[in-house]
Amino acid sequence: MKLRVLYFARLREALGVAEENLELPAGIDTAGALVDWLRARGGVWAEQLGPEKAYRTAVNQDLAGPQTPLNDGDEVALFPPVTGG
Amino acid sequence: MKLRVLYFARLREALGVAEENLELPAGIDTAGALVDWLRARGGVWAEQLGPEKAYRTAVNQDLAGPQTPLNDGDEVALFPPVTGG
Amino acid sequence: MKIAVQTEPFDLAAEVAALYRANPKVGAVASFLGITRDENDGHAIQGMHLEHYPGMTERALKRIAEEAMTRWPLIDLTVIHRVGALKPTDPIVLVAVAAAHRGDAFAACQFIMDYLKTQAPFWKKEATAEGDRWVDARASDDAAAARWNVK
Amino acid sequence: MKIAVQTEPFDLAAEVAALYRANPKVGAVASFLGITRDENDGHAIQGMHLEHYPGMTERALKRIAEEAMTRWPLIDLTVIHRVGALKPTDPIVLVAVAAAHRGDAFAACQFIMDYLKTQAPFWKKEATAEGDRWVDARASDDAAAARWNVK
Repeated sequence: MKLRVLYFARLREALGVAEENLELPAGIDTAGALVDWLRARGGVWAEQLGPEKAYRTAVNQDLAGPQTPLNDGDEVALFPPVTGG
Repeated sequence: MKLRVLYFARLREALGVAEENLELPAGIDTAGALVDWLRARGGVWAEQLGPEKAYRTAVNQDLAGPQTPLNDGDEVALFPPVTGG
Repeated sequence: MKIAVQTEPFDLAAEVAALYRANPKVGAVASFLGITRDENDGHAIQGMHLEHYPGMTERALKRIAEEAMTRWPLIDLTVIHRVGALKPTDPIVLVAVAAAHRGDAFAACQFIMDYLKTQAPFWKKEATAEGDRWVDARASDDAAAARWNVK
Repeated sequence: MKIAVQTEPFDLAAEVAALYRANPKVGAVASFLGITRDENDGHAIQGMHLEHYPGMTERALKRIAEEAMTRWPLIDLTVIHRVGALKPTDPIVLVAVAAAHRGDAFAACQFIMDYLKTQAPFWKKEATAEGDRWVDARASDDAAAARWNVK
């Protein structure tokens, strides 16, 4: 499954990447599984996506939870809690 | 005791008077007693200040209740419930 | 704190700007604009005359505004109420409240409107096709004011 | 219904007038202006950069606005959020809600702000004398949004 993944704000800066195109192995088919897979990259990924870190996910520009399913071609975003207004 | 009494809005129109200077007999020394005294004039006064009619009183430009004391020289106002905003 | 009762229109942008332009501690301005409608209780309204009690109006508005300043950590506020002849779409009242944070600004703005509606001596007389009529006070306004539990 | 995300300033008076001038059923406009402060959590703020997620921001704001239109009998509303570089006293966000009666306008305006604060993908980065820092989300904003019980 191919995904476009976007990173924003503090997370973009800490991970050093704004956007990447991923080809996921079979079985990584929810937002939560994607985050686990990214965390397994280790280093800043393990640190920034660790259980004590607050982050949010969106799938196709809607806020998502760990159970939100992923489909080929989806746009997924990872970002810190929002602070607009 | 001398008082200046003002009437506003629907009450002013119904009573046909905007303002009057009164010389009250002894014993008429609260806002409630004043209203009773005015009501005793009969006619539109009895009608407009009757128990089923909603009206408000102010003494020296502060909202008042029946027990609010009156003093010589006070400015008293009678008016319908307010409808600004 | 600015309190005004006037026949002239007011300038919303200028009034709101006056609350925050000169004070960089302001993070939130909540404001309310009351506007003359063209109908009320099913009657078509051609225009309106707003009567008031000169002297007491300013006094009542000042008292309401000061009570709001006591209840919430506000930075500044403005209340302007028009009187005289108004037609549909004419603004009647502006309440604008500046604070560091939005919760205080919103609460104080609503509080001031609820109290103004029940405590400030203004009376509306509407012009309809069937003639002029005094607007009746609404029980919902008393209820709105009652929830703030003043006095 | 107008939703905009832009770098340019907006015109408060024109935006509010657009909500009521053409519609004499509007009796109330509640509005909120969020403004850049010169301090936050004890830090002096020289300026701010507002990052957003293009596409999702408009989508999230539209969703919040439509939810408000469903919950209250509103006539019209406008949400404008600025992004990019801002300095103290610069307006950040405008939410203005027009309704026949004030209770609906106030409630919807607060609802939209509370949801925008927790659901719309904007992030503030403040410039301070000690360097730039990302603003942390506030627990009080989550609590404010939670009271509306969405989803």
